[in-house]
Amino acid sequence: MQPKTILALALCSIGVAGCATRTSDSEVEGAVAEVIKVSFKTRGQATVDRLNQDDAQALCSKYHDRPPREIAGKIEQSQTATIRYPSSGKLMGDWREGERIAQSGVGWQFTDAPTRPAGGSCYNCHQISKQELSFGTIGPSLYQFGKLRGSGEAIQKYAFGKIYNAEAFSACSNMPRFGHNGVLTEEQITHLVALLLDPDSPVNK
Amino acid sequence: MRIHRLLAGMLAVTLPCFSLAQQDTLKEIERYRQLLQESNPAELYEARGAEHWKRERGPKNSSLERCDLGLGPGVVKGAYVRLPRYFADTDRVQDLESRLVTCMVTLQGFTPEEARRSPFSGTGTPMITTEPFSGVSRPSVMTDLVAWIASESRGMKIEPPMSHPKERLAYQAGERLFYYRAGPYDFGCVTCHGEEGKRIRLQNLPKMTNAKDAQRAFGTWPGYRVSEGEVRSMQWRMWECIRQMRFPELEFASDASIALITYLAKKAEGGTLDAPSIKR
Amino acid sequence: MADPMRIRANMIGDKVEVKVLMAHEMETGLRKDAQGKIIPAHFIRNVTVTHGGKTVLSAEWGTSVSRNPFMHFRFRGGKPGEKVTISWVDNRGDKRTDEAVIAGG
Amino acid sequence: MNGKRREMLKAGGSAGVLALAAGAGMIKPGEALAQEWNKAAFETKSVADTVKALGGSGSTESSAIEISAPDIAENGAVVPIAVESKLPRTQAIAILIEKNPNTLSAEFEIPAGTDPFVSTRVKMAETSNIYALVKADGKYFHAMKEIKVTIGGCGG
Repeated sequence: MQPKTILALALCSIGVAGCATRTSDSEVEGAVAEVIKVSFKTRGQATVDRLNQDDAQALCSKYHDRPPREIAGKIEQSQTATIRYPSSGKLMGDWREGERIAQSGVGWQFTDAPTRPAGGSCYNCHQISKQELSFGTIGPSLYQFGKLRGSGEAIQKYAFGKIYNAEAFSACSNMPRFGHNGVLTEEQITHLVALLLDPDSPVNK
Repeated sequence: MRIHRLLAGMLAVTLPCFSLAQQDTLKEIERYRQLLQESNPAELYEARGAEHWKRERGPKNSSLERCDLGLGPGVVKGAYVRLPRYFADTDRVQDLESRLVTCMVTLQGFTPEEARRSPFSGTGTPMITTEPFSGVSRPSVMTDLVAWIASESRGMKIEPPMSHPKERLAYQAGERLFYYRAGPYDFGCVTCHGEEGKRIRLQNLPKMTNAKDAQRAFGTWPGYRVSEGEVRSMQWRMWECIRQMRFPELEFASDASIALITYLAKKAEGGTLDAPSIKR
Repeated sequence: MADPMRIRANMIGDKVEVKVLMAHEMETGLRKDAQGKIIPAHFIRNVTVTHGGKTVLSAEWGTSVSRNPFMHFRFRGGKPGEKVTISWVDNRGDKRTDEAVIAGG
Repeated sequence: MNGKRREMLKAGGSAGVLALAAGAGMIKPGEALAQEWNKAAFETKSVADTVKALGGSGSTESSAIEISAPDIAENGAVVPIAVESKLPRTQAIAILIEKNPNTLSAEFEIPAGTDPFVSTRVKMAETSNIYALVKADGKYFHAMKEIKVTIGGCGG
């Protein structure tokens, strides 16, 4: 059988003249949904249902990550409600563990073992410790994060919440909602908080 | 080697030099990239690809020399920079690789499954990323053909046609897919390719809606990736980005892949093809 | 059988500059495949370059020469139109010999 | 640097004789040296051991050896390295990578008439010192350079 040919569907049913104009949004919408349905397949842990969007994902896609203020506000509100702080009240873990998590970009790919804990992929996008020269710049530099802000409870809470669900603070942020989506455990997040805030962490040297 | 590399990553054995400024790092990386340009193993693939084009293969024991890549049967020169495009015989928008699948089916008598079986060459790769495709010494006829066919458009302007409604629809679908965020990491193509001058680790990220970036990015695929010791194609680039986005697997030569490539080709319009290139 | 090498030999002043690319996987023997099995080492061990019956370079390689190896060197005594012959042999005894004509400067 | 080859050259009297043998069809090019591969040297795990295995008792640092390579390699699978020796009567150039599983990467014999220069590409497992070891007039000299290998990509 020939490869599935959704783009080959007779979308020009309204005739050649009609096709000279831009296809309507709803037609494109329908075509995209079909294209997605036939173009992806479950592999390992990466099942096709991952392509189903939640409300935040759908809104961000719709507005190309720049939602109007009112919608951004709604997203931030709904995402804030998702954050679960540790019941123990302990927000700071071990910065050494945090550094290991920050370095690792594995997890959740169909090539990754599902049993292996995910990394935080932090260096992919942020400068963190100064020793690591290979860092990305999609996110802001976090070097001296704690040195500039202290390590009190308020900032601990902010850092935990931001890693747990970045969209609570900034709708359509590029940063994955690590806690909300279950990518990182509560404990892993506390280690990352320590990496950022612990005065002994290389981040604050 | 891979074990060592992974260990290095996991144990955070970072670069021991504290004094080297970021600027020097980037300058040296640039120098590294310059040094790579001296010689490109993609040439070896191009030579094989040219042979595959002429070789009689398949149940029909026929070559691909009558394959129509959009400029008429057998015309290879300049074909790559005018893809993806609409083909009347399949009533479908096709990129190079999906078109080659069609030719392998119609001219050589392969089944589509056979034609798509080994989309990407896979020999020992130091990265875990392409292991699903690897086995030892498993060159891919498809990859070799892509390397050669692209080389026959080297130096030419990227000019994807956009006159057929289905070409425009593919573009629009590609645009939607580019902004489509999903999965456990909330990623979309736009997450990494929506802003100018950004990097993942030390790798520069093209902003795909910026013509200059898109031209450079699109114009340097296919490329020999030194990290994998293989030539990789645009189809592979899509497949691999999608994998890293934590999406399910993007099927080779699927409509989504073609839509994305159509979108990117259009964004890169007017750029010059400088491929097969050599990259990290 | 191994693929042909890509050899470029050009006169630069009174020297012949040789650049060669070889198609070889240069497998280290340290890596594992997707099933966790060790991929056996497979690499070029000896390279010999001759011109006019005389060896102008010979090399012994280990597994850490990069995949699809590249080598660049220069020698005296060659003229345009003459041939440079390059041979390699790998650890399994596979071999390949190719030649190139020296191009003018 | 290779013991066997040295003996063969000695027995033949000159490189020319070996080439003559090849020309006369006694040995085909490529086969002539096929069996000669210094296994012991390629199995060494340190710079000092490699020098020994190649036939030296030690080596002296020399500023007459120039290593041309990037300070940082974006990927360790391909690190371009060129070595040029200004030492008189350079006979061989070897590339050693201190922290690789096996130290010796490549060894090139440089006959008279060939520039004491070679450029190639090597794999580096991690950030390491690399050594260019040169045999000149029967003695061993070296130069050293550190090359950093960066972590790249986003899924690893």
